[in-house]
Amino acid sequence: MTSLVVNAPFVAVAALACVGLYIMVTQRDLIKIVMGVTILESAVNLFLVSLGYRNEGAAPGFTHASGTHMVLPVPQALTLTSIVIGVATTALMLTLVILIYRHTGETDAEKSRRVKG
Amino acid sequence: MDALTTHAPILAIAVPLAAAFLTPLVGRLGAKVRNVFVVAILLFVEFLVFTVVRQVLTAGIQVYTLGATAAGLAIPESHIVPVRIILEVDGLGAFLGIIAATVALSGAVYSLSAMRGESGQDRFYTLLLLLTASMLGIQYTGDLFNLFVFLEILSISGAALAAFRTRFVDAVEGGFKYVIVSTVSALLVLLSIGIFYGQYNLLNIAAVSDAMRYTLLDKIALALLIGALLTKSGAVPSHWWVPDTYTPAPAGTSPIIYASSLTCLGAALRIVFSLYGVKMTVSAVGWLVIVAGLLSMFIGVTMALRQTDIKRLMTYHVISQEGYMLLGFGVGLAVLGDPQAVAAYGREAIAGGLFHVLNNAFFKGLLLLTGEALFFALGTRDLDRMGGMGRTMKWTCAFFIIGALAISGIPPMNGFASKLMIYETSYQLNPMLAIVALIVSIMTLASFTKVFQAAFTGPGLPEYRDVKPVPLSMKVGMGVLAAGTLFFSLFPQLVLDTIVYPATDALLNQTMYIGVIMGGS
Amino acid sequence: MDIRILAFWAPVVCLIAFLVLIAVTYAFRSRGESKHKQGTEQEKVFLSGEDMPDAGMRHVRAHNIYWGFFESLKQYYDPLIRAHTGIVNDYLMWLIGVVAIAGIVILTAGPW
Amino acid sequence: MMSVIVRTIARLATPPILVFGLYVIMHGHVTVGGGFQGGAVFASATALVLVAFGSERVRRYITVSGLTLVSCAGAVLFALLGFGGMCKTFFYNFLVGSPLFGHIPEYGPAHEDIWTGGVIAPMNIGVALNVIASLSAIMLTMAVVSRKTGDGE
Repeated sequence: MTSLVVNAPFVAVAALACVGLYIMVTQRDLIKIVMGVTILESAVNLFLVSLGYRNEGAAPGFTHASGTHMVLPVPQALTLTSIVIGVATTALMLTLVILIYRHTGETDAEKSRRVKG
Repeated sequence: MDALTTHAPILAIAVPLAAAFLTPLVGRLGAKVRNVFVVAILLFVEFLVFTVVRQVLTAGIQVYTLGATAAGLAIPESHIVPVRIILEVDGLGAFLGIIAATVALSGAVYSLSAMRGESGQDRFYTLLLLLTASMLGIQYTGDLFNLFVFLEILSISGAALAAFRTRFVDAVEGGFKYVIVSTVSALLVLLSIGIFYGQYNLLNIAAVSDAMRYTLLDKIALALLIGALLTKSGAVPSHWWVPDTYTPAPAGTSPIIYASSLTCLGAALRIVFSLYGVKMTVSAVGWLVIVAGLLSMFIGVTMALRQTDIKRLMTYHVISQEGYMLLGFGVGLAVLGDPQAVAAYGREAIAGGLFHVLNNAFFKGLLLLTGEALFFALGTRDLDRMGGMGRTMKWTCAFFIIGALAISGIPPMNGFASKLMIYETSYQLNPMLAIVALIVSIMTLASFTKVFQAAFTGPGLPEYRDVKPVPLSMKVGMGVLAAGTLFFSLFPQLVLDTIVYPATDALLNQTMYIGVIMGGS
Repeated sequence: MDIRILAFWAPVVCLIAFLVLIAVTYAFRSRGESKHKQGTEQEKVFLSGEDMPDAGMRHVRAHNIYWGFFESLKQYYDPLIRAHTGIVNDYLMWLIGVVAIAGIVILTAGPW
Repeated sequence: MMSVIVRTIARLATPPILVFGLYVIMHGHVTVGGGFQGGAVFASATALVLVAFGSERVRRYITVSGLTLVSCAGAVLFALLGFGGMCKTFFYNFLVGSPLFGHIPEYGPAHEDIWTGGVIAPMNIGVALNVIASLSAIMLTMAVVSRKTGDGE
């Protein structure tokens, strides 16, 4: 039972990653592809945050912390950085989708495609 | 001067990064001021990169610690945090740094007049400087997470540059495909970094390498890293984004995006040689890389032969030449566990691959620039509509001939020297490898003959009667790369001894890379 | 560690050989017919007495080059071109495929 | 432009959001938070105002070029603080011991002392400026772009 509780975040990570990859491969709508990338990104972020959990460690804030053992907040910092980068990539992807829509009037990956071969 | 030498690694990253954000502010003073500013910054970066190279060659691996009281204190005195965020520049990082800085400089100079008339030039130079900073960051960093951050900066700025001319639908599409593929591969890299942190509580490359036990999770992380970084460097069978993205890239950016692909290849080398090294099953990984290399070579060149879009044709050669590099590295990797074979041909194979990286950054960048120059002058990239341009665009034609001879491996040129090293060494592993490589080389020559015939020879076409030669700054940009190509052609042994062999030995000497940070050995 | 494959490769010698060859070629060329006159009928291409076609018609365009090569290798090229769909989903599928192949190879490979 | 209910709520909610964003930014080095988190909270007010009052009205007060300037200024401030540590190494915390954010807290739970953290607090401000400006610029651009696309249909 405890192993299930401990591993629950990792199961969620695997599920989210599979959902993200499935969407990216099967869905032809560009917006949905962007959504798939974002879901994969949340899976990775969840993975990093779950790695940061330490038993009986206190949050590393210098006010009103209980106990003296504080968690080294490296995974949290990584997650935050990755979220910031995610915002930038998502913004860029959505901008490009808008531009593709303006040029072709389509958001379908196959119909909006202009170059191949 | 002494302080400059100490701080050179971080300055090479921080100066273009800060300048990128200063560019819009400087741009308010006028376009001329901004252009001078950008070129001055890139010249300074070039100077810093060569300072780093000199330091690495004379004093060994350079370690620079961020936020410590002295640059060498990688491991904190209190031991609360395992290893600080560091930059660790070895021969490979210094070697690839030269490529990044030089190509960025020539690309920026080329863009000065090629971008004239485009809107939003401030943003263009911001992105260009960001791309430069991220390339140098990937090569100089000694920290896995910084590698990911710089990889993402590289993806974002590269995609935004590729899609910069938003009035063309193919530019937008190419940028979109690039950002999607590179974001997903960067996320896979981040996933494997998470796996390392979960196992070892470390993010430093040397420290993780020291603690590496090659468990099941490490194997999965290796697969993720190899898959993601090979995709980013454009190897078959996930090369699809390369032609779509490079073809519409504006002005002088296609060589810089190419240099960024080579940077990702450098990151893959760092992972495979410095992080895993002999702890993994090197023969399996080596043959994986060899097969990817052969496929890249052959499929790349056969697809290139068919293209009628001049830049698209050249970008398929990007894939094909990537195959040569991978073949060299794969041969070196496959025999990494056997010191005798490494001494006999493994080291030469890796050196050949690295020399080919250097040569390609120059002559392939030059070819991409000539393709863009034709587009600039004629307004089309379609080879079917070109002809007789050798009559009006003499400089472009000369630069094209230099690049085409070099890439096809015609004897006096540098392409021949590096390909010769790859043939000789891969022949010793398996003769079939060298035969495929030779056939691909012939087809490369054939496809560039096709470009030369279609674009430069023939009678002067009436529709292009008043085409003018390209402006001076574009000639200077191409000239820098052409001069580099000719220099490497005439003095291959000098170049090999000065920078290529140190980079090779840095890759092969994993204990040194670890020992500099972790002490001992 | 001191085996140098490029040790016998001397590009300067090669270059000098090329220059000598060019000089010899030029010497032969200068011994040729010197009665050629600029701006007369001699400059025109002789096409069995036909008039020379326009510049656009004379130039062999890019898609004609190596036509036979592609025609004979149709069986190789057709699937290859079809694989280059240009759809971003396929790109991602191949990316996952590459990771999967790498994973299978690395996981199944024994030590050494 | 949304209905009067939305606009009233937006008018009421915006000041607390801004204050909370500023709190998260300014206390980033002592409690949970920081420049990006606070900046994102702050910029969410921009999103609220954009949705409630429409991009046309917002554009009268803030422009994308002005936001670019602010964002660059934030990035330059951050970079300058990094370069400031170059007397030792890049990013060296040169403000420790100085009266400006220079107090050194004891190890373990401590009272709130906002004047700790050295360069981290000013860096948070730089990051926050950058994040606020760039997020707002992105939202403003997207709002304007999607409006134009809507008109074209």
